[in-house]
Amino acid sequence: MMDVETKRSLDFNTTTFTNERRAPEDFPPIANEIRRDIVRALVRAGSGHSGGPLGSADIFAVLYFGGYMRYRSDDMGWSGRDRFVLSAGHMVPVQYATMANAGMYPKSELATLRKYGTRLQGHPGRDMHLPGIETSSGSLGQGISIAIGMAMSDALLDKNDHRVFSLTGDGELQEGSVWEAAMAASHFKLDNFCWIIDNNDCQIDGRVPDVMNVYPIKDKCEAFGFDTIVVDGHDHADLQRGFDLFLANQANKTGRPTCIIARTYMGHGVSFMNDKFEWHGKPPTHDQAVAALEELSAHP
Amino acid sequence: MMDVETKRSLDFNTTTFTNERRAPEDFPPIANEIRRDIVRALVRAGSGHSGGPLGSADIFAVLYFGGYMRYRSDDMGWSGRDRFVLSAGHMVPVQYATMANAGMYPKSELATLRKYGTRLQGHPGRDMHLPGIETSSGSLGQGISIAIGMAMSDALLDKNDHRVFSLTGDGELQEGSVWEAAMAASHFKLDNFCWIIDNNDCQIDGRVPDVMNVYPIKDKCEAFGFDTIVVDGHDHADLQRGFDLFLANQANKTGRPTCIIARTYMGHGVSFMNDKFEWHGKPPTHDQAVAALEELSAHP
Amino acid sequence: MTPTLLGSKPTRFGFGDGLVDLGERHSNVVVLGGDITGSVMTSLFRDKFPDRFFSIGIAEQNATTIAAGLALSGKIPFFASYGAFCALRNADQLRISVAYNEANVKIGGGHAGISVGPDGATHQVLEEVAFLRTLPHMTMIVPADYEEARKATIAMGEMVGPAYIRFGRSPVPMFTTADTPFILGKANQITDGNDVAIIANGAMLWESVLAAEELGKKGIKARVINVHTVKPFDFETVTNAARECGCVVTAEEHQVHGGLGGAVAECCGKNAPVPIEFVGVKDSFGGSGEPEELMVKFGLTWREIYASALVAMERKEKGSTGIRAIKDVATYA
Amino acid sequence: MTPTLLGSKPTRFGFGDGLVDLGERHSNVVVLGGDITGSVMTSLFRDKFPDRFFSIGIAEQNATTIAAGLALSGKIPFFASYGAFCALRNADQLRISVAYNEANVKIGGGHAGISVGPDGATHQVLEEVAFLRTLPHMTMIVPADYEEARKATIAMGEMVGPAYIRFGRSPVPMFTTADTPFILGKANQITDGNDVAIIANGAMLWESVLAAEELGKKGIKARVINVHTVKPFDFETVTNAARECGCVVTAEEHQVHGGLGGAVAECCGKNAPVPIEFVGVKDSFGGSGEPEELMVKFGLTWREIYASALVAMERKEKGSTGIRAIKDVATYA
Ligand SMILES: Cc1ncc(C[n+]2csc(CCOP(=O)(O)OP(=O)(O)O)c2C)c(N)n1
Ligand SMILES: Cc1ncc(C[n+]2csc(CCOP(=O)(O)OP(=O)(O)O)c2C)c(N)n1
Ligand SMILES: [Mg+2]
Ligand SMILES: [Mg+2]
Repeated sequence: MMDVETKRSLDFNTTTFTNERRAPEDFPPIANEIRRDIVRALVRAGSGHSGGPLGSADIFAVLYFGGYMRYRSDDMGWSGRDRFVLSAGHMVPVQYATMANAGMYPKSELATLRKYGTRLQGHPGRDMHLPGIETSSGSLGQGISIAIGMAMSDALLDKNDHRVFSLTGDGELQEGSVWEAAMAASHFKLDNFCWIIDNNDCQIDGRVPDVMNVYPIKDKCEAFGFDTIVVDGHDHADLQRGFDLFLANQANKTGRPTCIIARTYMGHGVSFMNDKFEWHGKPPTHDQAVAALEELSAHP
Repeated sequence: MMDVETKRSLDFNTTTFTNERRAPEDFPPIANEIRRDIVRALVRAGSGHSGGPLGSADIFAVLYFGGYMRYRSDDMGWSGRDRFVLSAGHMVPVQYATMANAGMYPKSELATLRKYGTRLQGHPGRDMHLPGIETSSGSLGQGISIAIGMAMSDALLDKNDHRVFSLTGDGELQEGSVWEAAMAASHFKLDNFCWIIDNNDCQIDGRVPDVMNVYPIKDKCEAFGFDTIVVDGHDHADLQRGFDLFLANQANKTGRPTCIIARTYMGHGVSFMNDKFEWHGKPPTHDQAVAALEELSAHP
Repeated sequence: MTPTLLGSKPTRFGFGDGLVDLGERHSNVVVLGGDITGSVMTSLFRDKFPDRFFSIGIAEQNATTIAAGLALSGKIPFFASYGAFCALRNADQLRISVAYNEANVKIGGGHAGISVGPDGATHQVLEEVAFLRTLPHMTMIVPADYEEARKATIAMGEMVGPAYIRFGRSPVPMFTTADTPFILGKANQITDGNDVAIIANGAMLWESVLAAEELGKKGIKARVINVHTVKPFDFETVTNAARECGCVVTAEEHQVHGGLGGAVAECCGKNAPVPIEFVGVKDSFGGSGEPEELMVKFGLTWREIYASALVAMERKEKGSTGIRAIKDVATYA
Repeated sequence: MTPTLLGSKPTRFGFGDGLVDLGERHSNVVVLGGDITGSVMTSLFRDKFPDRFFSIGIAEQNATTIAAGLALSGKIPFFASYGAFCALRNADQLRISVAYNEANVKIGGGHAGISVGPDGATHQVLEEVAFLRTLPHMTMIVPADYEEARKATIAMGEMVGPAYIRFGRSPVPMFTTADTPFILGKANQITDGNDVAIIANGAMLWESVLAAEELGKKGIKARVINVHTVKPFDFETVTNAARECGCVVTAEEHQVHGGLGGAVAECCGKNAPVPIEFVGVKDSFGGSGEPEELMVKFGLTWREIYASALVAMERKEKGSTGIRAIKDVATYA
């Protein structure tokens, strides 16, 4: 464990975490370290998205470090790996931070986020060949379809037991192509596919129901054929319950894709950002970053 | 009333019908005349879509001749008119036939369908300035959004009581943009908007659930905020029930758009076409047209 | 050396047959259907390899992006629909998920051009070559006849990277054979000549041959070039033709803006500025009618190519730079 | 007669301010939001005319087609988003529901070009000018500075028919004033000269002025032309420039294929075949970084324009047709 000074520091440390079945109480330190690395990377970048990444850090902690997604940090090209596709490409700082904390590449590289020549592009760029970034994304609504193509490849062609995860935002649900994707997932009975919705109720222009109401989300996902569960996206046990449902769907060959609607708060973990849509696309200033790290380090 | 010879003839007659509140039993002769004109136009064209147009003739009979859609055949530019947008542009032969039977333009012009220089393009072309064709369509999923733009113009800007109707196919529901449109209709509380789904369970490549399953349609429409009713699309009383629901939604300012799911059979009225997806995009041969007219003329 | 006419068939048949051939050669070739598998001929593949065919329904965005996912998992996915829908309804997907990803996705775009006939303007795509040509990493092919379409389909399946093939609905004359060389990115010279270069592809290729024949009767030797691959563009063959002939006519079943004509104009501006005349659709939408009627109406026959060749030659002869008389500014075509 | 530098501002500010002005003048101007109203500046209109602003969310297809419906009902709808999403995600809708319908729809496409900066390639659209140029009935504008963007926005709102304006995220130099004439479809000559024509628009206009200044130091007089309207294209001004200067450089923040350079090449091929050099992005995607770093990396500065002008002039002087030496075939740029 790190001392408080290390945690609070604006510099990146070298801590990494393993990926295994865990008790719920094991996740907070991981999620907090992901959050700190998001803050550290963004303040250096001077631009980028704080709100979605911070709010979804708990989801990423459970997905990457709870034994649900199978990968080998020391063999990223492993053909047996499960795949994760970030459909909400703008949220990529949380994925970069998570991957660094999984030891997939040096944490220090987080300092290059959004900088000229970096592998850590503002939106995921496959042209950068950063292992773990399976595809480019950033145009909303496309990633989930790519993930479904991968899940079809696994389940229907290669007939292996790989899992495919994809995370979309809730504003992203306004894109019709998301519903094309959802329809296909259930049509093809992809019980190896797990859709996670970061339901923070925020998007750039305001609250989701004000910008374009996507509710009732659960009814929509069910009508499109998903086995749908709503969880508290900051409660690690609840998130585990969601991913366990997915594992059961796949293990029991139910033929039903799983949808986890994770209720989150944008910017969660940093009180002055919490539940504020204004933080969708802003980085913290230096002083805000210091305050955020302070707050995040007071927790486990 | 026409004699049987006139009905059976491959030539167009000059019968037209008025638009008024009717008893259910008044519709069959109208629907059958629309069907005959579809057959007459298509056999001359030598290409075009038989299945959808024949199957939806009852919907068009009730919509255009049952007093639901308000228009003036002798003043088609009337600014007080209600609007109909055919989102499933390939089904336009039924709209052309209906419009001719409403006296909106000479029936004889149906003989020019799909011919060089015609106003009756293979898919609706606004560049042809045929009154009653409010917009071009033919790329699936676009018409319904145009209709919603019109409904917004009426309800939210001009604040008049105009009605806007749009018909989509059921295969068309596979287009994600349809769900973008649906989401917006309920978001903007467009109780002046009526969406009709021609649910014939057929599309070009086969049965809808085989090509890409869109069911449960009703759950989807409800989850997207529509007041949804399923009717027998060949039962005129049932169709009236659907349109009456819409009128009530508008009159009572419920703020809920209406969706009428009309269960139909592709090619209905011509037994050798009935419920056969192979008839989606084919015209009858001369002999088939003669047989079809024979059968359609045996009815009222 | 006018090529021999060998009958006629739609280029889409070549796509369908090529795809079956590919499917036999490569077990990782898969096909996605967009509810028009019969008219774009992917039904042949479906019937032969049902396990490698997936019907996606009427959802071109999803089909394109699913194809990207399949490609990133090592498959060679083909998705075919009408060009209006599989080059434009999915344009953002083609840009990000296919081209930027350098995903090994293959698109077959049917119902190209106004020769589609009675379906009318919405179904007659005339814009997609210009768009696809702008996408980095994209290969863009416009075959001229059945056999070339068949070969092109196999070639695009066997190269690595995003590729698009454009084909038509109506029969077009056949004149290439199994022996005609076909190399992606390498234009084929069809007739010899140094008086005027006629640079064409797709349905306009045979019209160009007819125009050359007619020009021959006047003693004019036209060099007809088949630019079947619009991207990567064969700068060398086109540059040399422009240099050696001194004037150019382009002919395509597409808007005169931005497509093959645009590529030729850019190449000539860069390498060999010579007078160019453009045959194509002049900034308008199509319409219903029989294919032949429409080709005449929109000026897509050998006659326009012939007339344009005479204009181009006149411009070449008038002045060394082929500049039109001052005050005589032509807009398009 | 180099124009005076008047500070700098993003062109998107001109769009936002122009829209408010339009809203004041015309009560049927309405605006649709695509969840980025702040960055494309439609938030100004929203705050001033909340009753005429509708948030459509992240649904560019729907917003475009709803706009068509509003237009067919007599409104003048503007929809703005990033160009990657409001020119391509909705390309089929633009083609059928907007252009083919001749619907009075106005699109504002932001985040154009690589000067977007750190967001990276997905958000840096470099292809849309080529596509929009192919659409019949479409007007396509690329303003060069704040004031021109403001005027262009008003002009597009007051003309009848589909129109698209392209604007950028980062500040660009201001040099046009309230008095500078702005007529849709009429290019503006910025500097006088007969040695080389530099034809540019958008963010590359000021770079062209700088290049001309630098050329001036060598005694070379460059004629800089601002083609703010790419469609309808000003054939006359460009043709005369090519004729009188004898060689051309084009400069745009777009792929070198099919955009302004393509339009100029087509015009020259048709009217005045002269050597052309193309400055633009050379068939690649963008990337993250600061706008200035990226402009240098992708060769979008006055330096490339300057160097290209020298090459173009050398080609002009070498031979009457400016043909590159045989074997020296340049591909793009
Ligand atoms: C197709 C497309 N349209 C618009 C955008 C611009 N954009 C980026 S993020 C975003 C908001 C997304 O909202 P949500 O999915 O809820 O993510 P959150 O704000 O919660 O992070 C928008 C509109 C985009 N990236 N892609
Ligand atoms: C965007 C788009 N994709 C594909 C097509 C080709 N197409 C025309 S009709 C049709 C089938 C439509 O099915 P449905 O809506 O059920 O109509 P029906 O067959 O019942 O008449 C298809 C795929 C099209 N017109 N537009
Ligand atoms: Mg959100
Ligand atoms: Mg159907």
